Amino acid sequence: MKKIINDPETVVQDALRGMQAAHSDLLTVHHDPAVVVRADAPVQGKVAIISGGGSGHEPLHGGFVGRGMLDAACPGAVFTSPTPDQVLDAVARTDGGAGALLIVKNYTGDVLNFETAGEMAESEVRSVVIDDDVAVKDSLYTAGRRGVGGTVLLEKIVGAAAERGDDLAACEALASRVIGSVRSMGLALTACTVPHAGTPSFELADDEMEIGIGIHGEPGRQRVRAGTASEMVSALLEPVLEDLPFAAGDRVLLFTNSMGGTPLIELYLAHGIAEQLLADRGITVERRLVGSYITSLEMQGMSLTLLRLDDEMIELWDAPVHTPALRWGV
Amino acid sequence: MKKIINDPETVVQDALRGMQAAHSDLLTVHHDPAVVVRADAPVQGKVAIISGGGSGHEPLHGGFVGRGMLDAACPGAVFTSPTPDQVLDAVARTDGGAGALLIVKNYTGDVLNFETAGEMAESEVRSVVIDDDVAVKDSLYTAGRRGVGGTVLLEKIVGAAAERGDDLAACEALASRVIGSVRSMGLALTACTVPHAGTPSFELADDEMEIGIGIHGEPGRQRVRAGTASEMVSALLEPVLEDLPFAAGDRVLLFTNSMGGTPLIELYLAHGIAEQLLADRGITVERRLVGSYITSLEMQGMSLTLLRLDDEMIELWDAPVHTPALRWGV
Amino acid sequence: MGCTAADVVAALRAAAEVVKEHRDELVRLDQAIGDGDHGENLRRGFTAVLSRLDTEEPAAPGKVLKLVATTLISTVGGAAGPLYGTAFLRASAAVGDLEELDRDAVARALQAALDGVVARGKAVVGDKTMVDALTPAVAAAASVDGSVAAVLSAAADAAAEGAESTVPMVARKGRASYLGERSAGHLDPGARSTSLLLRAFADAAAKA
Amino acid sequence: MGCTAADVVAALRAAAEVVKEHRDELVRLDQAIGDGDHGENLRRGFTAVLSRLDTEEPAAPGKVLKLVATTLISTVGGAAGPLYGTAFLRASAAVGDLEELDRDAVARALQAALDGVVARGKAVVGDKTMVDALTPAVAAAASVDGSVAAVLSAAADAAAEGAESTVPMVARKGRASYLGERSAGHLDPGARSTSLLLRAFADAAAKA
Ligand SMILES: Nc1ncnc2c1ncn2[C@@H]1O[C@H](COP(=O)(O)OP(=O)(O)O)[C@@H](O)[C@H]1O
Ligand SMILES: Nc1ncnc2c1ncn2[C@@H]1O[C@H](COP(=O)(O)OP(=O)(O)O)[C@@H](O)[C@H]1O
Ligand SMILES: [Mg+2]
Ligand SMILES: [Mg+2]
Ligand SMILES: [Mg+2]
Ligand SMILES: [Mg+2]
Repeated sequence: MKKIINDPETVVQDALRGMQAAHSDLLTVHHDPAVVVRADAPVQGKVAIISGGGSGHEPLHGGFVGRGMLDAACPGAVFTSPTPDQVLDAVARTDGGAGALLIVKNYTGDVLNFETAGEMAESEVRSVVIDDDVAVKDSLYTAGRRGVGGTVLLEKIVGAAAERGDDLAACEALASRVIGSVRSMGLALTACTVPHAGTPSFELADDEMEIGIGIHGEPGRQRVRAGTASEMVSALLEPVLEDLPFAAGDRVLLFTNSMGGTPLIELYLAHGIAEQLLADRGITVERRLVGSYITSLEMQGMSLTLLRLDDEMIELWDAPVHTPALRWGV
Repeated sequence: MKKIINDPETVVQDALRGMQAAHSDLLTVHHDPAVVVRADAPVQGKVAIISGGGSGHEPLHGGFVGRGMLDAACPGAVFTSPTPDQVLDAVARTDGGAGALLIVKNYTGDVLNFETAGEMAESEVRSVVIDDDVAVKDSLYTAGRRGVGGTVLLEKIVGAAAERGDDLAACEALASRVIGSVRSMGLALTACTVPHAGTPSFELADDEMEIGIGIHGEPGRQRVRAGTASEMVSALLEPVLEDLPFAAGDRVLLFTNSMGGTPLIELYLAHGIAEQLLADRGITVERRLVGSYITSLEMQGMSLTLLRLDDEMIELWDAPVHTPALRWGV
Repeated sequence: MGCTAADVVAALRAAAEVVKEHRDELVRLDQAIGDGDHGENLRRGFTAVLSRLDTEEPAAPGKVLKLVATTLISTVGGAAGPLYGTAFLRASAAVGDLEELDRDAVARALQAALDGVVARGKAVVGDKTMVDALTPAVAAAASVDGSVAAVLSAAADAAAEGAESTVPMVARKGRASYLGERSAGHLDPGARSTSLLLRAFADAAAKA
Repeated sequence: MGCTAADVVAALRAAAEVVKEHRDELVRLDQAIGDGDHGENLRRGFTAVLSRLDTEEPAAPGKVLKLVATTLISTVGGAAGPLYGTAFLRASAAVGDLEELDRDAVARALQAALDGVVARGKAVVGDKTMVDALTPAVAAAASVDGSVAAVLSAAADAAAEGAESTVPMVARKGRASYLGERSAGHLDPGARSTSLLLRAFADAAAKA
């Protein structure tokens, strides 16, 4: 394992120190428990939007703390959901009297820890669970689908709603609408190595890829031959399109995401193919996001996320945002 | 070789199509010859700032085309400098009557191709050559130092000067001042694979790193044991500090750059260490940039760039910029 | 003769040791069908338990169990944190203020722990989780006569068998469920850690 | 008997073939001490030369050389593009409007090519560049009597030796210079391609 770290035990804490140094105008990092909080929190009268999850997905979530997006992020150990204390601390530091909305990715660990915190919190707290990964078959008897790329779009849109003054119920309802309209799928060309594990999470031959992966370095649903970029993009986009389903005439946001180690030249190449496929189907790409926003450490690979837009979502997407990883209008 | 591409021959062209689709509000991509041009070019009365180089360093340079930075970028084949036609075309499309400044990274190929274009251009054209890499010993008898991370800062600052209306001579003088004040050094934990080569440019054992690398997947000056993050940061920062030299009381911009495949968590971790080392020496970090801005495809590794700031440079750094990769104030 | 607070502390120290020894094994099991953190999560949690036990000396078994519960909840994270945390919390409640735990109290505590895990995680036997180890352990504990050590030993044996039974299962809960059919053929890390913890408790009880 | 425009075209087609065959070798040489594109750069350039020669038939040798020069300049990029481009441009100027090239014209063209490369690239013998192959080739061409084929063959032999001589050198020009001492022990890719091109020209001339 070769990594730019000092010690697997302190990697999250050390990285948070670097974030603090780089972005002290936007956020304040608290340690013990670890919470990344918007610099001007609590914002009086504003619903606090709080998320969190395992570390190793940067810039998610800490990179989205700031005006117009998250009030706080709770970073767990690498690929490990945070503990209830962190979430409670985040709520206490950011509740400006209008309550808090917890954005939870659908993993057993995240759901249980956020749920525990929600039960213990003294503020008014609601939570929404995002589960946009179409690679996982949904069923009443399973853990259900994972929360992946759609989380970034959800945090931006709901963050903008809270910023303009929407109340807790409105934020919660909007979040549900976004969750109902967003679907994702990802693939990996290489595995990643969790610092405390020291070895890659799986081994792939030089002509193989994992399709239907999540964001925790876990293997996907299927191991297949790595084909061309066009084949890869189709393999991700088709199931996404079929699932909602998306149809001709839909207006969408297309989010082409790198898993962390994919060069931007390849990501743009894939994005171009996806745009073409959508145009061929009569789906209008109204907004797009291309880059590394929800990652699995150094994994090479990508995910595609489609969000069906309505006018309000577009307005909220375009609203000013000022965070380490997303910034416009400010 | 596993990459998200269709064909090594068309990779640059295919990626440019994706860029066009993603950023049609900011830029227009022309093919044959390949040039990425600011959407509202030519801007009357404004000096055109033009750069370019081999592809594979994304977002450099195409990702910096837009208001407040570059008027055009000329993307060569992967790791191959562009041809004079591309540069000539870029000049013709962007010269708004105030001439053009070519920002050239110091590589024999880049210098020769831009030089040839400069000789053939009908507009008034000046060029500056950036050579900020302290890993290379400078000498009258060699090709000299490479242009690396400092290029990003140079393009931002000179782009802002052109945007506020500085004339060609003023832009050129400012560029020389920035070049005189910026130094960089990089290291690699892994090699990268050029699509048309199909194999990694070098092999590193699991406990080795290359120190003093450039941005073309070439080996560095020295192969050493990969140590801790603190050791890595010192190994980069010490030679950078000694070279200019930077001294207590200096105000600097610290740019912590990923070579493409380094996870953001590691990059922030390294950035935090660098900030601490500078603070220990009494050097004030006034501005910072952390991310993947000048890369070598999927290479894991990082570079550190320090720019000694003056008030004007700070003002120009803070000036509005709206490009695919850097955006603020807009 | 029952189990005092000191005996429970000793059992937990032994368990922490076992977790440390098996950290890498649990990481590897979790890499195969999860995200590779289970061993590290438990190591972090039990290390925190040890340092709390170094400074605090809860007077009753139930108080020790409660300390373990809150420490695990606030340091482990992931699925295992709230699940093991709930298990110890319910066990603590089940034994109340007893000064010493007899075989009935231990069996009751195990049953409460299982109920807590199921209440939180909603897994049933066959889902390929720690429930597959804990369920037979609880049944064995209820059906065995004898000392606390004998009860715990029977529970540990049953848990080990239960853990083994997860190998062919297709996961329906936890991260392994994302793999679908590919999850079959692997031992569930949480079932394995449950069986290791019970074995550590049983061995400690035998020594007490 | 001299070299007509058609002969020059034939020589260039042969050269394009050789470049294609040796593309991977040149890439590997450039990977060792440069950025791994030299073979691909030349392949791209000479492929473009071939397609231009398919549609245009320049009437004189000098015009063929000029077409090659402009095509290489606009398609190769990197260091090799302007350097080989300048070489062919100067060679074209050196042979003027001649309908056929004799041995003197060929020797003059080679000298002009070298002067062009040196004027642009400022390398001297010993810097570990194509100049180390081209310099002895020009000297050999000037000193040999006989046919165009004999002149080119002597030049190619000298270029091959000159290319070999780059192996122990520490580079002072081009990308290999960034490696410092580590550049020693490797053949310079540009010197190798110069020697390959001259050998292809010589072999074509011998067949003409
Ligand atoms: N719903 C559930 N009910 C019971 N146990 C579960 C459930 N989900 C997961 N587990 C257990 O948790 C273990 C994984 O724990 P751990 O790796 O620490 O957390 P995470 O899955 O969040 O990374 C699994 O092996 C399984 O035994
Ligand atoms: N200043 C120079 N003068 C002469 N030849 C040079 C010079 N710099 C580089 N070269 C030649 O160019 C070759 C590399 O060409 P190529 O790989 O195509 O370009 P780049 O170095 O830009 O990638 C070197 O092997 C060397 O022979
Ligand atoms: Mg986990
Ligand atoms: Mg090159
Ligand atoms: Mg796990
Ligand atoms: Mg090269």
